[in-house]
Amino acid sequence: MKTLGTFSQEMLRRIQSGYMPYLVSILHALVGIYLVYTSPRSNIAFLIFISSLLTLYTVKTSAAYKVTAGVLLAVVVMPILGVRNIFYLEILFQICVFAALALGLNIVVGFAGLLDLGYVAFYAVGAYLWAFFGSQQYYVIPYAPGTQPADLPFLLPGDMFYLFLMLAVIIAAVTGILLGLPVLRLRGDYLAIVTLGFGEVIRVLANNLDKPWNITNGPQGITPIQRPTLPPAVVDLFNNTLGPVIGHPVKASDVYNVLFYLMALLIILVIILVARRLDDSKIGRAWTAIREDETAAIAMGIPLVRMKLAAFAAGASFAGAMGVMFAASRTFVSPESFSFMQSIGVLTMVILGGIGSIPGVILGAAVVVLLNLQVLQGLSLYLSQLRQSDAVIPIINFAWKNLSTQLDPAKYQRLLFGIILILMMIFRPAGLIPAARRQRELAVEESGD
Amino acid sequence: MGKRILELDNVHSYYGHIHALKGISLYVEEGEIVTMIGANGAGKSTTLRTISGLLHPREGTVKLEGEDITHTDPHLIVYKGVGHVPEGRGIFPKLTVRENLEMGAFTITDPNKIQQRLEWVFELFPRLKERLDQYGGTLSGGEQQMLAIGRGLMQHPRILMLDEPSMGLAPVLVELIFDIIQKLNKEGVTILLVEQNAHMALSIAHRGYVLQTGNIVLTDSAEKLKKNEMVQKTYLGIE
Amino acid sequence: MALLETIGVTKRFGGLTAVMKMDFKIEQGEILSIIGPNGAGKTTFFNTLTGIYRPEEGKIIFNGHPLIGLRPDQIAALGISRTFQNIRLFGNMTVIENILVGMHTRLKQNPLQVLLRNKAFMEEEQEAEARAAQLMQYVGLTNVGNELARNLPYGAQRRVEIARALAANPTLLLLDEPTAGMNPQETAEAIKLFRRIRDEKGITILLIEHDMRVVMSISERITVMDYGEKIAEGLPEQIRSNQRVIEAYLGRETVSEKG
Amino acid sequence: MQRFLKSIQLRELLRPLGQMIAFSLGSSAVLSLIIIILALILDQTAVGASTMARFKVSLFSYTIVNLPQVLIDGLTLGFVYAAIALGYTMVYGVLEFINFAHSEIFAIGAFVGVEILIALKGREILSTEMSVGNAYWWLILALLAGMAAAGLAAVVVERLAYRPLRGAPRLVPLISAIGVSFFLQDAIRLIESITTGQFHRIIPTFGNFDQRLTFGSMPLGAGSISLGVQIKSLIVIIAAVVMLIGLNYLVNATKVGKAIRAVAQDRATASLMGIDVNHIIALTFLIGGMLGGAAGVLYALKFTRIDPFVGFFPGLKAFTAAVLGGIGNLTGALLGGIVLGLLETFAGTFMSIFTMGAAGAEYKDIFAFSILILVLIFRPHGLMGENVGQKA
Amino acid sequence: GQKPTEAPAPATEAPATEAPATEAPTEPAMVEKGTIKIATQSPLSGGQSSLGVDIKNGAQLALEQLAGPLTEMGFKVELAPYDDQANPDTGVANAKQIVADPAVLCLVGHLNSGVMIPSSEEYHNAGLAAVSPANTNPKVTDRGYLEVNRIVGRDDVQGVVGAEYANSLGVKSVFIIHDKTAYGQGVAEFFKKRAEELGITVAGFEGTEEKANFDPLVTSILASNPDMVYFGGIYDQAGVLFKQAREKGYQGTFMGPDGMDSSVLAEIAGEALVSGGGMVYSTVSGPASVYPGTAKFVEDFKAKFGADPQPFAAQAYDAMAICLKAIEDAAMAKGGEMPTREEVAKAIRALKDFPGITGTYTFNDIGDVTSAKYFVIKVVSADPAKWGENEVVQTLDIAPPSK
Ligand SMILES: Nc1ncnc2c1ncn2[C@@H]1O[C@H](COP(=O)(O)OP(=O)(O)OP(=O)(O)O)[C@@H](O)[C@H]1O
Ligand SMILES: Nc1ncnc2c1ncn2[C@@H]1O[C@H](COP(=O)(O)OP(=O)(O)OP(=O)(O)O)[C@@H](O)[C@H]1O
Ligand SMILES: [Mg+2]
Ligand SMILES: [Mg+2]
Repeated sequence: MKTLGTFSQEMLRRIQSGYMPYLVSILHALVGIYLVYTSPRSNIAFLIFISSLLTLYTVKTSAAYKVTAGVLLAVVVMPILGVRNIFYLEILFQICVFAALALGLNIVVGFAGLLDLGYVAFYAVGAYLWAFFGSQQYYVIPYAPGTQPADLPFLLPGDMFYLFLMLAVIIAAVTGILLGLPVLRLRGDYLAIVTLGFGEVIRVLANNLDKPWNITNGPQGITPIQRPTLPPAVVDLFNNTLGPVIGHPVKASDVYNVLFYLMALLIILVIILVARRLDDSKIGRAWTAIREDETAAIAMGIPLVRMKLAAFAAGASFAGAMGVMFAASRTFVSPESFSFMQSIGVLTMVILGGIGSIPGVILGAAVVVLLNLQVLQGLSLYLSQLRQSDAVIPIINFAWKNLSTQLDPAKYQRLLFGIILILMMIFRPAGLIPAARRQRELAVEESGD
Repeated sequence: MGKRILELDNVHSYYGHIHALKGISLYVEEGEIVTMIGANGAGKSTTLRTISGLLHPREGTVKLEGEDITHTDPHLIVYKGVGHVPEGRGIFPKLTVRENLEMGAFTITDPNKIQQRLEWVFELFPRLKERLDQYGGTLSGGEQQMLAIGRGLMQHPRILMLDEPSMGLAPVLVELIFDIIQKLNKEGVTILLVEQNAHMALSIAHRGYVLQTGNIVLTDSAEKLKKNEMVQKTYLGIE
Repeated sequence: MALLETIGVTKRFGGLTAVMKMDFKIEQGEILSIIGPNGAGKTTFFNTLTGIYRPEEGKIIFNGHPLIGLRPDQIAALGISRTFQNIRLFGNMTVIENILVGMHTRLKQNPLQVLLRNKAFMEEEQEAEARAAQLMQYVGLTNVGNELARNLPYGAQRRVEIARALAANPTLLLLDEPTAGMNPQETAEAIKLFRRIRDEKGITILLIEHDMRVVMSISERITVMDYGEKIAEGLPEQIRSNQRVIEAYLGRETVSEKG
Repeated sequence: MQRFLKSIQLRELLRPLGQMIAFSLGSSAVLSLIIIILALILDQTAVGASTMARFKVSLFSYTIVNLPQVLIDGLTLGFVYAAIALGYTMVYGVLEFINFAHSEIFAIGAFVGVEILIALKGREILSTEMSVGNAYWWLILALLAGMAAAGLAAVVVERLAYRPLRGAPRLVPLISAIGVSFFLQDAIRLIESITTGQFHRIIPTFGNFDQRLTFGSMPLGAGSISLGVQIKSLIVIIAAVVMLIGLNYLVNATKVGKAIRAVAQDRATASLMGIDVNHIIALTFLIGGMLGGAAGVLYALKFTRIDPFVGFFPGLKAFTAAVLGGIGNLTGALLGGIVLGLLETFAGTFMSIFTMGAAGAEYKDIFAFSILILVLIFRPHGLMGENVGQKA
Repeated sequence: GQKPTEAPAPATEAPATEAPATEAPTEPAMVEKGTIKIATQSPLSGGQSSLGVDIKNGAQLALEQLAGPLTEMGFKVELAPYDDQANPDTGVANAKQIVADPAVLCLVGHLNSGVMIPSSEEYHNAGLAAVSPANTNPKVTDRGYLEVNRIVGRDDVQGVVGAEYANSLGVKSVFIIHDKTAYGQGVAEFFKKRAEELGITVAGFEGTEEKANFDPLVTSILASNPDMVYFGGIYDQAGVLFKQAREKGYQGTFMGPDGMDSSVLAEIAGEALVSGGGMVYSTVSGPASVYPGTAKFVEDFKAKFGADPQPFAAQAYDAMAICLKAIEDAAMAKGGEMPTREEVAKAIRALKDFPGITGTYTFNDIGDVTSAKYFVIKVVSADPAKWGENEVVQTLDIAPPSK
């Protein structure tokens, strides 16, 4: 047991020294790319490929190499592989969207220690902002949902999207402040329940503001929502330059997917930058102090409410921007996307990944999205295939066919997800990539026996 | 004196990676007052926490009357007659003063006995009686200290471990506390006392241990310790 | 004009009057102690000065500013720093970080600078860190800058608290039982430190203590409280021999022994 | 001395009862007054006119006529919330974390109770014609079974999913609880669908629980509105009252109760008092779970249909009630429940009329949350909560 | 993950057991021509899974029973069930995964219009035909995509049917409640519109997400004492509402759309459905007497899955049947070769009077059923076991509103 431990440690040490890290990370990426390229619909191939980013993150190499390789993978390789199979692109896009949300929430929960259970409310604000102005909804106001005439004009041109991306940042931040002003005096779980309530309020409003004036179109949702224009030349360019690699002609919709993916990536970069800089300044220190001991913090001259508002507003603003992205990429919004479970999902990503840790939170988002959309779904599909085949479970000689449909694994994804959450919390309570600070905290707490 | 009622043998305790006790061996005989002195962070409180089971050592044994209690849960150790008035007082902030005291008597079932003790504590600390229905958390620092000691007295243990009982108390009360300790001891309670006020601690104790960074560096009778040069300089403030 | 003056400050908790009509003055550059039996209302008085409690009656004037109604952070920004009776460090922050938090009101960086990381910001941060290191040294801490505050021994934590309070460049420093839990040697060092703070930095110090060696050796004046009221005020010698103080607080033996 | 002790304990029994009556009457009176004044004011406006047009009565008389039934309904709902909130409060009080899995514990109780009743109905032991006395016995049996199952489930959950996390940062058990919640939802679903092929259940009709006791009617326009309360609502109220009194007694007047509170505040010190911390925490979960289970069965009785997700919304509401009343405070949970129940019912009934249809029952939750926020602004620790933290 | 290169199934693969063994003119022609997958998307987990799972089950049953002709042609036909979690994000991601799999030629799905609308953008982009068994929201087909079809009526029609029937009953006032879903509110809006046109007083129009406690609504209902209460939504909510309303003394008639069509409604509401003015509902799927296939379906379904089918299960069966038939037609047209997605999509639109178990289907140019049959059905017994005996009180043939 012990020798095995030392052996693996030794291996790790070797991998982490000299040229090995470069070799390992390049090899991993290449194998991933090869696999995805040759079997473009295999889940495993994709997982191998995407985890090469994680390898890249963990190996000990120069920062310049990491950045170059990371950019290469994310900005060049991913879109190409993604256009070959747009499902991959969708997963990448969702990872980016949720990573951005999780990073925003991380500012609120991780940095400032304010438990916000209604975070998607701000996401909804952004989404509905563009949904309203970027669709025909303005002209639908006098009609009950579903009864409006066809062929209404659009209120604004699709290129206003970029303006609204900025605008959403401000409006979501203002919403955050408006909510925060009355409630940020509350401590701990009081705040949690109030934010939860606020999340519900926004969703219920979205669901109900179809009368007396039809602003949100109620449960029917708003569609179509415009996207920024995409000159046909871009599609042609895409086809001409990348056609041979991709293997099939690319449609405008695919290029849109790439566009949104890259935009989401860009927003994430901005968020990371902002989050890190905030954390590493007097603002970040004030947040940590508030998290630790409010009374002591205020006695040190830290204005509690103002600092909390800042955290709320910062977190909210990113969610707002992502909301606009979401509305434009889906061309459809409805209240169902902003349920309480979504807030919980984002919170789960934050804590699973490592609260307060930026790389951790991103990894958390990736893991949850992959689990949800790829791993568990894929497993279910595979089992369902087995059931339709003549395969038998070896040793016990049980035909898959005879498995009760009630045991259909597709139905029990949440059960698995629940178990994964519990186990993760028990065995990695500080998350997948713990923040340096939490690591220190836990190291001591563990011994509490 | 009597038999060794408490015995630590080569005890190593950790907080995570911090090695707080590095092989502590000590004993307490029945009916003794033993004091531990030492600089900040020497490991005095950790020793008490290890004895009362709040912290389990990674190495070494703790024995109570010959019985190994190294890995026994704290509440069981309490039932074996070991009381611990912890550092930082450990007042239940949202229990009233009365309830805090009653918690001290958790192991006692006879209501009459509880009542008797309660009255005794009130006699010692009339201030607590004035504050009977106030929440523990709103007491002043010194009042909390009285409450913590009072609660320890309610337990009526055979061995009472006190962690800096004089901290934050007004001079009059400091004297009172040391009087009480002596009185208890005369009634047969064995005392293990951690104090910064080494002067007073050594003047009532029979024996003493000096701790430094997790090790015992000196042990002797209280009188001799009092005359020890190093002790005088560091712990008695005599230059 | 006095640096800090309170007139008739009264703080009640339900039926209990913890501080009763306190009239109190401290001059610029003084070291002054408040003593009194347990539960006399000393800490509560500190809490009213720093805005944690709002007194029911009375006025508090600091440097010409009325303090009543201000929030604690506003009062801190005006130049009153404090330590706590039960140490309240940010346990999961490092020592340096704790001290940097103490500088909060003195740092000028605004959010825009934080986001842009311009030269002014970088310079200020570097300066702040250098100053934090200096302060650590000043209170006698070495090599613990990157330790988590809560892993430090008690005495060291007290020092960090003082360093954190000093980081704000206060005019008035309030210390609540700063030497509790220290052994005589450490106490002696602490006394020296307090003197230096006053002498070198010109910071006025108001101190609550139960350790008579500290009180008598350092205070220029002493105020005695009992049951929320000021019962005596004066020079150390006057207080030491004040009959009422002896009865309520000092106890006869202490006086005879140390006197 | 003996008599002294006894009188204290009697007080602990009577106090919550008195509080309950006071709260019920008080909040009813306050809300009624507000709504009546509103009605009087709005009567002069377009709102009054539209009411006149629709119901042929003035807004004021419309309000007055409906008010008694609204109060009855609101109080019933309030007691349902209170019953669930008690379990939340119990666990929150000790571990200081929101036990998201409480909704599922609640669902387990409901399912076990209902399954037993269905089985009994299947054996034709239960029927609509059976003697009333017997019906009650069987109901109590189902209630006890639901409590036992839910209590056990709560203890197991604590042992497996929360105990290993003691001492971890606050949010960690929260996520674990969410995991447990997902797990249990699907586990219930799995078991139910394997055994019965579907996973919603409907409580069988038996006894006279659905019967409505009417005590008069109020004239409204041409017709009239009968005033009454269902027997099952009465059962819910009585059970909630018994639960509250029992729990209050346990927590405030017994040694175990004090131990529970001590563990809640400081586990290490509690163990120094001789309290077995693990034991007490398990006990707390047992009690909390049993309360949840009982609430589940009562909920099924009152609202007929259950599924594995049944606990979610009542759970949220109950938690809101607990926060409204002052989290961790038992009487607060009751008061919060009553206030929330009344508010919701008032909003659901009158909002539509008072806004001339612009905003109706769909806004009742928003309304309740807004009130919650308002209350918390003025009383940051809830209606009954006290601010006792560590002093500076 | 799946194996990218699945070994071809053994050549001795027996014909599907369901298919009667009366074929076999060209026995050795059983060469493997490839796998055809038909995907389903519906919520298999979470709160709406009881409906979602039975959509999958209905489709699965159809695939097992009706894939015979395709397997005879030498295709391997597989079901690929996806869980959309009633969440648009998941639905769209799944949709992308589905369209990326070239073996998928048709899709049966979505329960929620909120998921269907964004997901079908993907189907449209990829040319994959989708047949919806449950989405009644007009927007689903109003975009005019070739690939998007549905076999259920549109909200705008069902609501109208309901209002017409109410009028024929002589209803003077109605209180309308809906469940704040795209489906429920959609139907209710159209019911309201038509009722107002017919001169019926709308005494109230309220939405609620409440599932258990309808006391406040019942109070409002009783205050206005309407002749009819119309509920736009699904039976599980409706049952509780009807029961509570009756218990408080409401004596009028209840009505609702096809979301009411479940024996569970009787289980929940019991006597409330037959006392007072009783209960009627409109539906596009007629009872056993009209469509004999339904009875057999219910029987088979129960035998296989151990419980009665939920609403939309039978529609899912038909949606799958339509997929299979269209693929078969397209393959035939190509001489037994694997058809393209586009060919399948066109084949669906080319179907004429396809005999399903819930109706006879022909699609118009936007994917709605031309002239769907609508029924109004009266509940005759409080006993859930007698749900199948409910009586058709009105039958209407209504074409969807032309765009
Ligand atoms: N909870 C804790 N987490 C981490 N380290 C701790 C903890 N408690 C104590 N330590 C460390 O263990 C060592 C011994 O501490 P201990 O509290 O036993 O000292 P002490 O002798 O009681 O000192 P003091 O006089 O300050 O009370 C110190 O280095 C201290 O920093
Ligand atoms: N929040 C409160 N509620 C009720 N009583 C309080 C509260 N805070 C303090 N008290 C009471 O007010 C009195 C004064 O307390 P304070 O903490 O000011 O005393 P102190 O002089 O600092 O005593 P010590 O020397 O013991 O620290 C005490 O009797 C205490 O019990
Ligand atoms: Mg100590
Ligand atoms: Mg004090």
